[in-house]
Amino acid sequence: MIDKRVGSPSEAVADVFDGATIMVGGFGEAGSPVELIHALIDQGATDLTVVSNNTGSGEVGLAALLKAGRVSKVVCSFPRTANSTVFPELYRAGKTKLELVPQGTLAERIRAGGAGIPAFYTATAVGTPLAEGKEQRTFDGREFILEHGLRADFALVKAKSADTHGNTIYNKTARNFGPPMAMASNVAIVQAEQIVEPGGIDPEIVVSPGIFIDRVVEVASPVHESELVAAGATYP
Amino acid sequence: MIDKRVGSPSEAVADVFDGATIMVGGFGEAGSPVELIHALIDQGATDLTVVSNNTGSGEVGLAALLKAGRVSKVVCSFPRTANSTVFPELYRAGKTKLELVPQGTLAERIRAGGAGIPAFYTATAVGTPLAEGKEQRTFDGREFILEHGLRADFALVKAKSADTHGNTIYNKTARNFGPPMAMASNVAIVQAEQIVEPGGIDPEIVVSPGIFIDRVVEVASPVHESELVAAGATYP
Amino acid sequence: MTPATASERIGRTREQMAERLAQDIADGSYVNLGIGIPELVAKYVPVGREVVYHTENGLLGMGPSPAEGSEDPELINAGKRHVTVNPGGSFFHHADSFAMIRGGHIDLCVLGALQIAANGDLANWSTGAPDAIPAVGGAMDLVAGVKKVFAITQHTTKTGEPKLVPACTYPLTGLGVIDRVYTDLAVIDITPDGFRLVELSPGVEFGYVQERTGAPLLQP
Amino acid sequence: MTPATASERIGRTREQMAERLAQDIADGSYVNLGIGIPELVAKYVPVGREVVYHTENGLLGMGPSPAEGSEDPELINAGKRHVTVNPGGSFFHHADSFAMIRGGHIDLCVLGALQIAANGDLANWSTGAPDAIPAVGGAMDLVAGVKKVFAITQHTTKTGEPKLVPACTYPLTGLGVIDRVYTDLAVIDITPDGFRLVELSPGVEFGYVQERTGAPLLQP
Repeated sequence: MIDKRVGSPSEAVADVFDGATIMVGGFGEAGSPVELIHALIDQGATDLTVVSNNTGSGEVGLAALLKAGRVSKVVCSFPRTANSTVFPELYRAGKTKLELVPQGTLAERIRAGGAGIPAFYTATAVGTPLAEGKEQRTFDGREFILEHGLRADFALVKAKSADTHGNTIYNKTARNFGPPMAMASNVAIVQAEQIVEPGGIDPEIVVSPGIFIDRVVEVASPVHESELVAAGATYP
Repeated sequence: MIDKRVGSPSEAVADVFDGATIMVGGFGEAGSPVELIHALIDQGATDLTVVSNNTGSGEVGLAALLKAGRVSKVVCSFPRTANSTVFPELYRAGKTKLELVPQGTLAERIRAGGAGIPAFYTATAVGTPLAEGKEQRTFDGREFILEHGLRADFALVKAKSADTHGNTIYNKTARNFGPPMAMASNVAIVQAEQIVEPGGIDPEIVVSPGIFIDRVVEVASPVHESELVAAGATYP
Repeated sequence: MTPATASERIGRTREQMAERLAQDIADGSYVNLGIGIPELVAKYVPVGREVVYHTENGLLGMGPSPAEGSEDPELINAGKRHVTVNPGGSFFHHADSFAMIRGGHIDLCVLGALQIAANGDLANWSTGAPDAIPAVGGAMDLVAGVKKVFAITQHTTKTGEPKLVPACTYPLTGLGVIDRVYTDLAVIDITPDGFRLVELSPGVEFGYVQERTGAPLLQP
Repeated sequence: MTPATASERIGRTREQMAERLAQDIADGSYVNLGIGIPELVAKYVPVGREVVYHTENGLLGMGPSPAEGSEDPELINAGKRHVTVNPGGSFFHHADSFAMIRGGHIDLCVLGALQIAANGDLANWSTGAPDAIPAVGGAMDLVAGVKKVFAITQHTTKTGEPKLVPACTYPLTGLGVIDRVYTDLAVIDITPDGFRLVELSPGVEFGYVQERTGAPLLQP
């Protein structure tokens, strides 16, 4: 019998190991899996490489993971936002490395990692500092650079609903990086506001088919990161 | 005002030109846009390159377009199926050329064409006759070949519903090549069983966002290709 | 050695081959079954194991054939036969479907074979006959991408030639892609040392199988 | 030439720049508006034209800000501000969103600029300051993929340096990517021959603009 439910965020991230690469969904607070990240802070794994579009805000969620010193490298398109001070300090202090990737290249590298594409060519970043050291090649008279697929050991993804097979649907612009990250990770972990039985989600509207999802955990009322930040909350 | 409706299949394909490359959705009869293809036969454009997974069956739909002598080349993964005699005869007579592409490589080449990826590497077909003449390259100790994005002048796609902005949803396994083909063509034409006003399709369940679709035409009760074939129908 | 006469039935039937293979499918697997004998496998998955079937034309959670009269021409499998959807199924487009295949998300695929070489090379899409219409479908994608690939096939051709060979003479589908072969006569693993017997079909002797195998067959 | 004193208001305000640019957006366009002045453009699209706004975090058909109290933290734009969805909108994931951008499906994007070179090179993501935290977001993808790219910017920096330059000195966002520039002083096309004036802002003279432009400005 297939039942991908786990009982709690802590159980869901229990086997994350030191040195793991972790994809973390979300664009700003939309889709940020705060409960899973907090469970990961409690769990203690360190020397992590985090692949995520941003670096969190305030001192909760992803920013709290960084603040706790668990992240040695981030792969990211936009590591500074409003209320984002943790990463800039770590970066300036040389404590966390940064691989800066254009947002669309990041999304496509993740999708490629999930789709068995080791590398592809893109015109994005040609002629810029982010193309330095990359192979450049001409197709039909236009210049492109070679970019490589990106994979991770774990993905932490926030969703609206999932079924016990892992079929997942999202909420509005919180969908963002969730589906490609789930594809590109060895263990994709989804926190969903509700978990239903198979058949509870119309097969026509599934966004992440269960084959991409390894664990689902119900977080019925996820916190709003922006509210925590506004309240000056910290974690733990 | 955005209103992508056109009044009939004939109007939808009126500007297809001789020598055009046309992507035709469908896997077997599921998703085959028979009414649009028949309108294209009536329209008369010739010397077409057709990109499609199969080559049709009987003497209706895609097979009828071939039979009418309008197709100089097909790009295809599986050009013979039950009740498929038209293409084999044309191929043996040297009248229609064939570019045989593995099904997943075909799907990914089309998706790449739509996503601005000029080329990508895949392990599919390495060491086989379909890799002949293709660049081979090692990533992480494994061999891959270079495949190129594929684009078309027009795509003919069958769907369940669309709105006047072109947002489209499909029916079951008739979805198949429709979404990537719509992305990869300059003019994507959708025949849908119903066309609704904007707002008539939940934004969360749209499969092909309207940006990929140029024309929508209502075909309320599309024919079933297999029934036509069983009845020995021919077109025109 | 017990050479069989033409009329003598020895080894497993197609149904029995499918039944034998089905024993080796783990609970919770995502499985793609090719056209032909592979399709029979689904019937024999042991009770208590849940398997999710993928069909490359855009469906996970494929169920059995529909009742007569309730076929939907837009709900078919890769063999273009009518199917159903199980609870927990999902539909997706072809690029996503082959992302599942190419990306290593499918646990197992089961394919027919024309020839299988001792190094795991597979030929199953073309005999290379000059006037044949070449057609490959998803076979090359499946063998290149799926985690484990089982072949299920008669041990020899209709004319008695071995299908398990030192090297394929037909055009290849993939290099070194087969993990295990299920035939009417035996179950055979592809190992770094070549073909290695896993088990003989009931009533079949080792020498009988070796005689009909084109390359050395190692003892289990 | 009429040099302006620091206190003298000359040329268009930010709102007027946005209003001017909005006149050049065709009916039925798919448009991505960057953060800052570009966001103002949506307010000024002429009545009777329907424009579909794309935000790269996964929404087509973005509508205006929601009424206070009805903000949804999971319905935001690329600037992480609360937005709404218009009828005919759709949500999609990031890889699909940037397929729209990279694949040339977006008709127009409007971006801010630090420097624009006479050959259309754009620098808008970094001043290259050694202790700055580098952050690029989707800017490089947008300029590489979108059919037409408009820059909207003050004509000079706060310290009076030209932003339209012979060659960018800041790190580039893209090579030869800008089609047209809307500033407080003028509308200027990038042509094979360099900057070419389209029109002056009301009350602004050609010489005044040329003086504040770092490379030759061709007459219309």
